[in-house]
Amino acid sequence: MTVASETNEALRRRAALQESRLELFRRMVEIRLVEDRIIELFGEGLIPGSTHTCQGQEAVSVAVAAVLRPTDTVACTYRGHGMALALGVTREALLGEIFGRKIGCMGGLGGSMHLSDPTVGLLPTFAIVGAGVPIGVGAALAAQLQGTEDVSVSVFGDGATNIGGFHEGLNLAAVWSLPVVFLCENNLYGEYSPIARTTPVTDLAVRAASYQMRSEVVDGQDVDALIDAIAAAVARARDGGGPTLVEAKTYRYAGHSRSDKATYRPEGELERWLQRDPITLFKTKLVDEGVDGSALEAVWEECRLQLEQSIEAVLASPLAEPSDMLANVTAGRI
Amino acid sequence: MTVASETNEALRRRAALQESRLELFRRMVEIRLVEDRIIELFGEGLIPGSTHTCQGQEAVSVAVAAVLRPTDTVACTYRGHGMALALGVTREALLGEIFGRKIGCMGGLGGSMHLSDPTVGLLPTFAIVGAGVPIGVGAALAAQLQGTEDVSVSVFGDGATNIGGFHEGLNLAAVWSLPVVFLCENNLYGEYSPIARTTPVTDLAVRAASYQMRSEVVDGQDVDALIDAIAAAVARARDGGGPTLVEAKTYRYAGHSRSDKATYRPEGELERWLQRDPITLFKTKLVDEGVDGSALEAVWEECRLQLEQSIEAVLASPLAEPSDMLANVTAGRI
Amino acid sequence: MKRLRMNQAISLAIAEEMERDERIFLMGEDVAEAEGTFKTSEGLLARFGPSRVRDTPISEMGFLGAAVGAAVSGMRPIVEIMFIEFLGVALDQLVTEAALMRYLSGGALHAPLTVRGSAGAGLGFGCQHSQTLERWLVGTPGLKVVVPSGARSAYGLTKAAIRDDDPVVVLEPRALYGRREAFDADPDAVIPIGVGEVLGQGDDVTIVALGQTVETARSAAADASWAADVVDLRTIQPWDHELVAESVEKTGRLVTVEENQFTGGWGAEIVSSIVSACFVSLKCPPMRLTAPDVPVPYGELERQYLPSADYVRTQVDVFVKTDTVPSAWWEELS
Amino acid sequence: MKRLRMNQAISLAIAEEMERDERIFLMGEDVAEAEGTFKTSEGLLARFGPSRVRDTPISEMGFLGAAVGAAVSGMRPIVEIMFIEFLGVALDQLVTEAALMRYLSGGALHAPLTVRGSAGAGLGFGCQHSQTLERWLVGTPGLKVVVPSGARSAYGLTKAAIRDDDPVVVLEPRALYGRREAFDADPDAVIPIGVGEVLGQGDDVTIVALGQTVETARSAAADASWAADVVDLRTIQPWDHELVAESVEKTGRLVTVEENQFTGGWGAEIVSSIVSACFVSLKCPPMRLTAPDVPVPYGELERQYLPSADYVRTQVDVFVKTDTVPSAWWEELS
Ligand SMILES: Cc1ncc(C[n+]2csc(CCOP(=O)(O)OP(=O)(O)O)c2C)c(N)n1
Ligand SMILES: Cc1ncc(C[n+]2csc(CCOP(=O)(O)OP(=O)(O)O)c2C)c(N)n1
Ligand SMILES: [Mg+2]
Ligand SMILES: [Mg+2]
Repeated sequence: MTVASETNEALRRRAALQESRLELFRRMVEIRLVEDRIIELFGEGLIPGSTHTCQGQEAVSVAVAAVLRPTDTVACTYRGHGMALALGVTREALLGEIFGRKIGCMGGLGGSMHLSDPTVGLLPTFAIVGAGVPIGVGAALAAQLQGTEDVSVSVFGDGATNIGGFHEGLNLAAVWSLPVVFLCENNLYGEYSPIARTTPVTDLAVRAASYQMRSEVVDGQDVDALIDAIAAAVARARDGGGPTLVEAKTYRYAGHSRSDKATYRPEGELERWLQRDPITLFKTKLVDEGVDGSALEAVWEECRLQLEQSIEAVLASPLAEPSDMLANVTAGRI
Repeated sequence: MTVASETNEALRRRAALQESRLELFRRMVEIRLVEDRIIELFGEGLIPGSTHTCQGQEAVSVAVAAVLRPTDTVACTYRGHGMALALGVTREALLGEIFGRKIGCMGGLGGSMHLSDPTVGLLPTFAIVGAGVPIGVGAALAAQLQGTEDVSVSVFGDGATNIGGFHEGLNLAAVWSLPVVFLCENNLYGEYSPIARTTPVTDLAVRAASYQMRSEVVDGQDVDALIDAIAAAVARARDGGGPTLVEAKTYRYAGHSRSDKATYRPEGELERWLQRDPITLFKTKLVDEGVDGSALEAVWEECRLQLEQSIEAVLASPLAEPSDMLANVTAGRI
Repeated sequence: MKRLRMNQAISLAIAEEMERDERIFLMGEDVAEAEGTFKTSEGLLARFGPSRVRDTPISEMGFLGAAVGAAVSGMRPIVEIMFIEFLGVALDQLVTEAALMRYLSGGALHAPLTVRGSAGAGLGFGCQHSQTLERWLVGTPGLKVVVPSGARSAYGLTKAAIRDDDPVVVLEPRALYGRREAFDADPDAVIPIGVGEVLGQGDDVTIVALGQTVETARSAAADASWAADVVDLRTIQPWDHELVAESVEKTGRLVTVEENQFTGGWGAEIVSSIVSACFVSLKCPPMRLTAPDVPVPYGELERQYLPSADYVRTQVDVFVKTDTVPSAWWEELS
Repeated sequence: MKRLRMNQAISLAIAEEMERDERIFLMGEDVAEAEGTFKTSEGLLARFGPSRVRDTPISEMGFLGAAVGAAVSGMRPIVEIMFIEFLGVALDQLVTEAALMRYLSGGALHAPLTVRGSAGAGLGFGCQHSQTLERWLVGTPGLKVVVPSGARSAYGLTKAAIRDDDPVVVLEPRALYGRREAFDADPDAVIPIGVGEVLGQGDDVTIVALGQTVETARSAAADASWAADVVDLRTIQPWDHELVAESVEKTGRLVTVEENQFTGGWGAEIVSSIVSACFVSLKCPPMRLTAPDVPVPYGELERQYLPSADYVRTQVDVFVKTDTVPSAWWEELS
């Protein structure tokens, strides 16, 4: 929003993703590569703090981006790189943020957990579990009050369904029949805890019944299934049909965060999920649809190259400066 | 707990209520009369602050008291006079508190919303909606850890089922299979708001499904039905069968609090509920069981007399003093 | 000139602002049909309809969060927190989310949100419904906090809060809702945030007061043997350093009159800054007149707890005469 | 003598106390299987089993509330709040419930509860995971707050917190978890709550520090042209007034070194009290060295944000030489 060309680039990337299935595939690959590379960069000690990557969950992000209009709103979590890239945020804006550069989403003052770009509907990603749920509800309330047809999507994890804000947000959305979709990425773990240790139900979608809300469980590794489920929920919300809780069954390949080696996973679990890798599944589908397999293979190399170029560009760009921290606290300057 | 004779009196009153159905009836009458009188006293400007009375809901309080052991725990709300009296708290301890006397439950420093007596299991009543739900869960956790067979009961209103603490408390109790009963007094209003304005479901018991928890809806005006439902839930909890959500359908005859004239109620609603007055229903039953009707009639007058004596005794007793407020903040003195 | 109760002045300010700007809406528990527990939204539902004046479920986290979401989406919500203590179940949404929206988005978003809550002692509501709690808020980067001292300043500060482009909390002294004050209700009589006011002039001492202690300080000064600048701070974050410093440069003596406990009270902030700024002008150490470090007691004792005009007068008498700080009443007791 | 990292010292203290007293148990997110996000419960699950070392759902309100309930029911819970910011979704249970249990029950109950949370900046976690937030807690009647400055004081203060009969919050500077310190780990080397410690002696100035700024202050003092009493406050509520006052009586100069923002920082409390107590001994106004009034920035800028040893040394140089307070670095910038 600050840099006009940036803005255009994010909107262009968003449009591109919506225009072709190849681009949808490309974006998933981009997300995967960016996440893998971020883990490496952190591993090399080049970046302070922590990071939460989403390898294995790419289908959910691109499905949301494929369905929503740029004026729709997404309230997402600290595990937000994939969602940001899918919605249109550039690699430079994401990596710039992580590297503390002025071109970062928030000028390099926030780091990995804090991305945003209102021009493509991305609210600041929420680092407090559950915080984004009522805030997404509020974006939907604004749409209802303003009489726009915009929809809001709150994205959160399985673990977040045990926090008070989830309950209060869903209840409010239901009682006011707001245009919001609650999208739970059930990746089976909240940090290091398997869901069964913290949650007495397996299908989180059942919780919608507490609010007489519609719900759906969907395969989170299948882009098309996701697009269908999210599109149906979004369309209903746009038409005044109220909120829906969509639960996407998915899996994160990496640990919870930078320092997590994920040793708590039962043997074979990761491997089973890798067999249903969302990128591979989508590739197979595209090939079945007649897309040239070698073109799809080439996408990986193209993306890798672009990523390295982006990293170079970011590292060559100016760092955030001390005086930057005094801006954007309130309307004036500190 | 501070005054030994007090303690004995509360335990004695508790035992009495459990020993005879006439005493159960008497206690309901006592609660009704105390509440009516409190409203009068507030109306005369004799008492500062606010108060929340429970006329119409007496059956729930005495049913809980009839089922629980004194070592069981009750986490109740600001609408707690009835529960306190039912559990055994004396009229003097209750009225003393409201009148700011040293003999009050908390030495006259707290007022109507803040009652407690650990000797009969009453935790400090909670003035923050929902706060008592997780705290009741904690009392159950203590029982589980200590290996006692004690049970904890969290009592709250319909409105409280929309707050985060309710959700988190129930989830925790379910996942740890704790000996706790969640007892919702659904009196159809949260302050001045009818439940339909704030809650998209009519039977709040359905919310138990979010936690794979058992639930039951029970007639809150029928003492025996309540005793059965609560006893079953308590027995299951004692036996290690985990938590239950019990929803008692009831009604408060008075306004939400001192200043509320309850003009928001639809015409005829109060009158319909009065026809199912819990005290009258129980009286009819007792008469059917062979109890002498005129003895039951006499109970009203006996209770009225005792109440006036209690008020006199309270008004003749010493007020809390400035130095009292410096005690009980931490282990030492301020 | 109008002569209004403080709650009427608040209703009027909200009504005029809602008239002026369609993006403004009000939500909270029982603010619509019941017109607010303290009648601070009188006539608003009738005038603006249920879409802009909304009753909420008992879900502070939910509706405060929804307000944050609506605020960053182009609306200007006003949220009522019935008793400011209830922020304890929702603080995250205010201090960790709303206050940071501008910062987290690199300036692309902002949250023009007004949070109004009743605050303080004096009505006999006991320890969980009588606190001011500005200490939970002051010091939060991105947040402003104002405190009216009567109908006039409530009118002007409420308008300022609503018009501000960042989140502003209005702590309304609940003991003052029913008090009348005559004032010029010019629709643009906005009281700028961050600007205090000197009421009465005097060379002997500067007395800084806030909310309901403004009247206490004025009464104390009215019959005193000394002459004081009585400063109504009006905004506590950011507070009017210049005004206080200027006065202290003149008088050489600083007193704060606070209704909160000594520890953690706002007076410490004022004293610590002013001592730095005015060290050489100070004739004696500053004096803070506060309540003792105990929970707010109920009933009669509440009057003892709060600093009274008599107490302030007596303490300042000694202070001005001896240039030393006399001990507080509770130090004599314990 | 042991040489341990601070997180190991905490694990050891907890283990020894759990060994000593069966009523103690630990709960929090990922404290059991994962041994704590910051490895502060190493070995505890293996040693004490899953009943006394419990992983919780992401439900801060729920499990903190459960701890309160267990504490008043005869247990001595330790609760870990992974990042102290998460208290924002649960503050009510700590400050409005736990802290008041003794008071609300007229002394019949008490809540021997330890709440441990990681706090503060230095690890690059960004603005929602880097605050100290003692301002949410200090001033709450009934609550104590301690802050270790390394392995030794973490060991002694954790024990003191666990043994205390009232709720105590331990704010663990997360930047120090990995730092080693050699100390005498006598199982009864409890550091009494409310007692500070003078590290190094000097006549020119008293420097009061807390948590990670203790090391900052010591380093600054190590190579300086002035000689300082460096006070490690250790407890921030109730803080050691006598110790600080005695030192200031000697040196005539007071400096606080705080990692928090200026406004709302704990230094204001110290300054305001000490100015009253030591007015005539003060050679100059006290100086508070703090961070600027902005959110904690990420990455490189975090180093600028926190007062460094160099910064402290330079500022104190000027302060001692001129007896005036030099401007802060950010005042030069803006
Ligand atoms: C209120 C709060 N509690 C705890 C945390 C720490 N935390 C960050 S992520 C996380 C796990 C969340 O799990 P889930 O909701 O399943 O999302 P996932 O990380 O799997 O995407 C936790 C406990 C937090 N950020 N906020
Ligand atoms: C967190 C919180 N929000 C709001 C309130 C104000 N309040 C007190 S009672 C009440 C209504 C509660 O309704 P319900 O749970 O149905 O109980 P009832 O009063 O009908 O027994 C409200 C909103 C409060 N005490 N705490
Ligand atoms: Mg998860
Ligand atoms: Mg109700």
